[in-house]
Amino acid sequence: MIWQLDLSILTLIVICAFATIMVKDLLSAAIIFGAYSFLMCLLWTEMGAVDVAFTEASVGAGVSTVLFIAAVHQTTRRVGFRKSGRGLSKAVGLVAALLTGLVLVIAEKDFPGFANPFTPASLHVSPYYITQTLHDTNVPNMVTSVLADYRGFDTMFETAVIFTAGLAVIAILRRYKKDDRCDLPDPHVISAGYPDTIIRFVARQLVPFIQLFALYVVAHGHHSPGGGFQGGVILGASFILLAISYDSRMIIGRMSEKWNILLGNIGVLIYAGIGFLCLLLGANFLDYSILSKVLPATDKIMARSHGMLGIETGVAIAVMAIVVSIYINIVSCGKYDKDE
Amino acid sequence: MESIISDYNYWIYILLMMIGLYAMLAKNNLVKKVIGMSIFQTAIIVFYVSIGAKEHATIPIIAHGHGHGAVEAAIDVTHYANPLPHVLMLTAIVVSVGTLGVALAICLGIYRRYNSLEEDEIQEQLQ
Amino acid sequence: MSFVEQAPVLIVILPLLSAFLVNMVGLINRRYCLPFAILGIFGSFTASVITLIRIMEHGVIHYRLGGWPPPFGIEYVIDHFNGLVLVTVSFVSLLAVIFSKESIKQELPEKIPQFYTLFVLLVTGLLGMTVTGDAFNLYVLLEISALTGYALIAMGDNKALVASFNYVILGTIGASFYLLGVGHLYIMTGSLNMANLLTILPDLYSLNVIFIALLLILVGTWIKMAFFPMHGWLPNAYTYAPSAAGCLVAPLVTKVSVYIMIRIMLSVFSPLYVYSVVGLSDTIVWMAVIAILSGSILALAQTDFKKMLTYLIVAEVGYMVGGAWLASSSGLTGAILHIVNDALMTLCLFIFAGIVIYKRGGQQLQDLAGLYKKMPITMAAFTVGALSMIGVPPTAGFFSKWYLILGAIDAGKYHFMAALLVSSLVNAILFFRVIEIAYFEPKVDHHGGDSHKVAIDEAPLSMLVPLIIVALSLIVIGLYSGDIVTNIIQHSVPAGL
Amino acid sequence: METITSIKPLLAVLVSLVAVIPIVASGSKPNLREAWTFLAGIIKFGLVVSMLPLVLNGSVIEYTLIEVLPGLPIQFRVDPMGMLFALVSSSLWIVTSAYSIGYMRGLDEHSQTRYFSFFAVALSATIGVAFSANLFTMYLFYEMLSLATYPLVTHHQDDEARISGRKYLSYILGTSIGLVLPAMLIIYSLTGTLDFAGQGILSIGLSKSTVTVLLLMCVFGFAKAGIMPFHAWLPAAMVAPTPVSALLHAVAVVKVGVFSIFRVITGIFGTDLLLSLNLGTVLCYIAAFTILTASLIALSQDGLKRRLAFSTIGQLSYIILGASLLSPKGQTGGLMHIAMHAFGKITLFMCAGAIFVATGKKYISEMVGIGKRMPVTMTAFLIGSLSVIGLPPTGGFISKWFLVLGTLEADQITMLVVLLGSSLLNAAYFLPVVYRAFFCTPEESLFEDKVQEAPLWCVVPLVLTAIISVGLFFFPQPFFNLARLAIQGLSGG
Repeated sequence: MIWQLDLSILTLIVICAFATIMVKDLLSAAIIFGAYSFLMCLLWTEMGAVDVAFTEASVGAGVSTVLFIAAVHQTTRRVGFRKSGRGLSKAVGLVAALLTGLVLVIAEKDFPGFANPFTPASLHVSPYYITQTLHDTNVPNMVTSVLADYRGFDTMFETAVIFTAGLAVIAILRRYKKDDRCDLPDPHVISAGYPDTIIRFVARQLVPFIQLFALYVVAHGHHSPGGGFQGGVILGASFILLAISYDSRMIIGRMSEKWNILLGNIGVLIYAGIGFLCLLLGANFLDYSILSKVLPATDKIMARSHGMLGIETGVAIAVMAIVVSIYINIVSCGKYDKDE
Repeated sequence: MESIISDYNYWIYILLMMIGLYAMLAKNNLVKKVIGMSIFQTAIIVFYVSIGAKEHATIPIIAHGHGHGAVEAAIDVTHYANPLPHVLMLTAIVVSVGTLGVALAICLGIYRRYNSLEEDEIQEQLQ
Repeated sequence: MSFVEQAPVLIVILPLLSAFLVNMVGLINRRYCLPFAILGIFGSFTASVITLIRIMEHGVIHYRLGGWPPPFGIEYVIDHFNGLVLVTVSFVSLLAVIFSKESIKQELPEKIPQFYTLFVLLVTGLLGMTVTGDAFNLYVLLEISALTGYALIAMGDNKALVASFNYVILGTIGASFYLLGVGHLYIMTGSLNMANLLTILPDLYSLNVIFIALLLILVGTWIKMAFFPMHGWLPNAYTYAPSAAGCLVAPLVTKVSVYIMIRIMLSVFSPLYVYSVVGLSDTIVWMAVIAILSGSILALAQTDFKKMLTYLIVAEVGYMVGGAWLASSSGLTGAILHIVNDALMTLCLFIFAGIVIYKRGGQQLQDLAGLYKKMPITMAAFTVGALSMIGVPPTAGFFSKWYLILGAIDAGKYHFMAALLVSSLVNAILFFRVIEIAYFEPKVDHHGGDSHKVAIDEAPLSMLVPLIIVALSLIVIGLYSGDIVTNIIQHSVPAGL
Repeated sequence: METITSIKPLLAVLVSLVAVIPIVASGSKPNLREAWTFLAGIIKFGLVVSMLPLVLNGSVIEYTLIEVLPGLPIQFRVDPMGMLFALVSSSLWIVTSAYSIGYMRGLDEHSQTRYFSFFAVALSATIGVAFSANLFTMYLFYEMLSLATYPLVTHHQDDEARISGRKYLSYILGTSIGLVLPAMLIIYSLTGTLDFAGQGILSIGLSKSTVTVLLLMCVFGFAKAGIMPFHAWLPAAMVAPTPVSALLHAVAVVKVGVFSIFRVITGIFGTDLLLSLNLGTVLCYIAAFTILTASLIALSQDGLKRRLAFSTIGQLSYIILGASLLSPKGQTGGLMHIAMHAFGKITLFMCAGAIFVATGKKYISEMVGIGKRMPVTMTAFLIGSLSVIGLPPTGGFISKWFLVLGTLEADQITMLVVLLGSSLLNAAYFLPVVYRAFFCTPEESLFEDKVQEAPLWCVVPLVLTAIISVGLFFFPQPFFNLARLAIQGLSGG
């Protein structure tokens, strides 16, 4: 850890946060927010949280920014001035923020020092993971082993959260009938952008490599930063890239809504299903070691490792499908181009 | 100097938290509120990841060469960053992107019906 | 695998699995969605009941997920308290899902698969929050229930979207405060397991940071349960939600948040800490008094029936928070009993509102006119729910109020007792206003004789049956509240109080 | 004193509740429906009477239904005091049912099925109050009665009924939730029990102010007793059909109120405690105020039913006065007055209803000369009046006699004056009605020759109750013995 670096990144982060809140153009705000996320990603790396950094890069700097831009594209860039009640809500916001800040500062006084290796958090519970991960699971990346095994139950619901979000977006935005009750202007049709041959060509060539890399991230998550979630997001991003450079119709043509939903379900079901399989085999839910009964030539430790690989695959499939689905719904405002 | 640095990380998270909270409550534009929400959530991530940081520690992946079960005894706990907060924050990031998606979807829905993203204009139309 | 042994995890897993099945069969034919949803929730209900019976026989159940011992892995801990809440949550969800059949066909015919998937996921989230013994796992499920809640509410009409957006913002603040509070505990202890935290924390009670962690978690749960003055999001969100969603969200979300608050108070911090070391009791009981009074008064001002109910929820939350903070065993008993009773009462009233919307197409008070003639059974069930809200024996609402008031007397907090009584009186005014409208209008001839008859026009059975069941259960639970308290709740109330 | 466990009290309570089902089911066949009502009434009366010998032998019948709260069951106990009240209510239900048939059919009222159903529920609640073994059970049935009578009071479903219904509920529910409920909880919190015990449960060394506050909360909280200033619901509730006024507002509802106060004074506070704190006198003055004021107001009322209502308010306070005298004779008189007043007042109400059915007249000023057209009814009216005034040869005399003895025994001369004074007032507002009905010149008479007595269903019941009123003067034993036993139980236990 290099404290000078830490300090400068943090300073930049605060500047970005201020800017993105203050700037009057929503598109700029979205872009600055992308930069903010990217700086965050650097900060994580600098603090040794490589998996978090990886996720932040793909989700925060990547997908979130795309979603913001898509949303701004569908609505407006303008930020108006509040006409009424400006003072009150500002006061409420200010008081709440200051109060929270004050309370947190008081709490901060009692914190053990930053980066101290002998804090309670570093001495209780977590040493077990560091020392036992190889012994218990044969997975050197302890983030993966904690994520997918020790606290695998959290992760299952984490996947369920993203699935829920995808479904929620469909539930809120999707319009099936051509003539729905809303009489406001139809959303901008994003496919009507001007065709740029160079961009399309480059994107097309890139996609296979991106996807290959994504698969590597999924498969190699045991040994290096990455795993199902990051891989899934990258896979999804590859489709989004196509959708941006061509049009969303092209993606809907390849990954129809039904398929998307089905993949999302299957992904989470793989996860929950493996857990349930453990239960059927007589162990507790998500206790992969019992899988050694059905997997050929595996002992209990390797069974855990394989179990994790299985659920990572499920996560990747689900996340990919859901990320694409969220993007398409937001960018088409729920009215898929295909329907028209 | 060290103590200032140690505070610095926590100061910043508090500052980000305040910025986010202020934006969520005081901003008039819905997308700005959503951005505030994202900043608010990342502030918490800063807090957690800072808990996991250790001086002179490396990333929480055991270096290659440590064979299966052979050299556990040699693993020095202070040598690796605390992996637990990282795991928790992976989940938190996913949650925040999920919330972001839903919030933006609602924003779009609102815009289509009220043709505005400004809170006061929407309230006017509601009455 | 033994169903009984695995029941604790099946409570959560069965609805989770059924959510995906519902979604997938919805791609084939949306008529298949409902049976799978019912199946999943029914399985969960069965598992909850089995678990509760096992607890009553053998005591607290621990279940290690993934086989990892706590505090390294996640653990389910089910004692009498959350056993009871689990049965309540799954029972209410079961009735709500049966009710939803016709209502959702009318209100959201195109989005049936999405609706039921989100519905079952919300149930999963609520059950998961209740069953877990891990502070962070609770957060994840909190977010599942929050996201599904946002979406279910946003599926309502145009106003619902705006309400839902406010809910997203405030709900996120609430969940984040909870997470931040857990973070403060984690930085000081290194643990996320509730039981583990309970043993570590006493050494740290003197530190400010522990108090602030408690404060953050409290504020987080208060926002989630719409404790006055953090209730701003609730009335609109629950009023404009689709009626089938309202039947699930309104009875359960606030109640589960109350459960979380009490769970954190008792099982992470200790009664000693929350009641004695930090001097918050007085302040919070006063806040509860204000919540009860404001909720009641705001409810009086409404002409929209559903909105009136939502303000009553705000008042009822005040009951439970106040009861939990009275620092007396009767008060805590009352708060816990009220979680169960209020869930059922709210369900009863929201199903009734749903039926009115289904039949009359509106939710204003005036839409209820003349209903006693047209829907006598519906109105009878509604009357039971209303009496329970007022607190007339032998309905369930009376008994929780009994314990709450007793707790207030024991703790010497007479202002809380007064608030409860005032709220009962306001409820009496509110509901008799409703009953009066339904009983009197439209005008009938005085001396028309029995020949003057209005054709009875009840709602479909799938709506009526859940309503009748919940109304009956209000009476049955009322009559057996003595047993519930001695056999279940007493075991959860710390002895030292 | 022997305690017998028997399910009979529960059956007595439930029989009319269960009868609602066949009543509703046979709603389209009025004759069958009324047959059910009669059947239930007779079974109920039979059950009550079957327990009478045991009670007169000094036994107590108990039945515990379910323990709803720890140490606080829904429990029935039949003792002389409860028996007395149950006997009055259940016997008068049969009479009123018959009268209801005549009245409701005579006026072709709507929603008769609903009417008879809620009437049955109200009776269940009344018997429930009579047989309650503890304050909690009593509160439960008290509230049940409040709610069951709402549809009866507002039977006409017009604007007047709506306003009266509001007034009725706000007084009754407001006081029971606002005063009785907290008082009950405080007592429970202090003593850990709510059982009615012979000498009360509160003699645990509480301060005088605590006891005073609790006592006032209870006395005013049971607003069905019509103690001023919580009396206004009673005249308002007179918009109900007359049988409702007759049974509920002369017997069941109002007597439930005074009975509850009686129970609380004797069973919760205990005579000795109140004597030692000298709180009886306070109650006496409250009752005396109500007696005199109500009688004075009654003088100025022209509506016959309203005049009866104010008379009821005054008479109810006689009973409270009897209880508050805290002397055996006074309390015996109070208890007996529950029965004596019931028979007298129900006769008067039924007469008012019969006049309305036959002529459509509601006001006293319109009734000049009616005695010549409806001699039977008006004779019954005279007997009822005498009973309420407390003149021989009617039952009212007996109870008033004991009340007077009670004032002497308790050395409350002021109260003696109040009693005598109010008797004069009673006479002043009743006798002119009778006088004008019979004694007027043919020119003054406001009635044509064709005006007839009301239908037989109406007339027979009121004649019956009038006869009983007279009969009670000569044979007061059943009620007198019960009252005596009840009071003995208090001092002996």
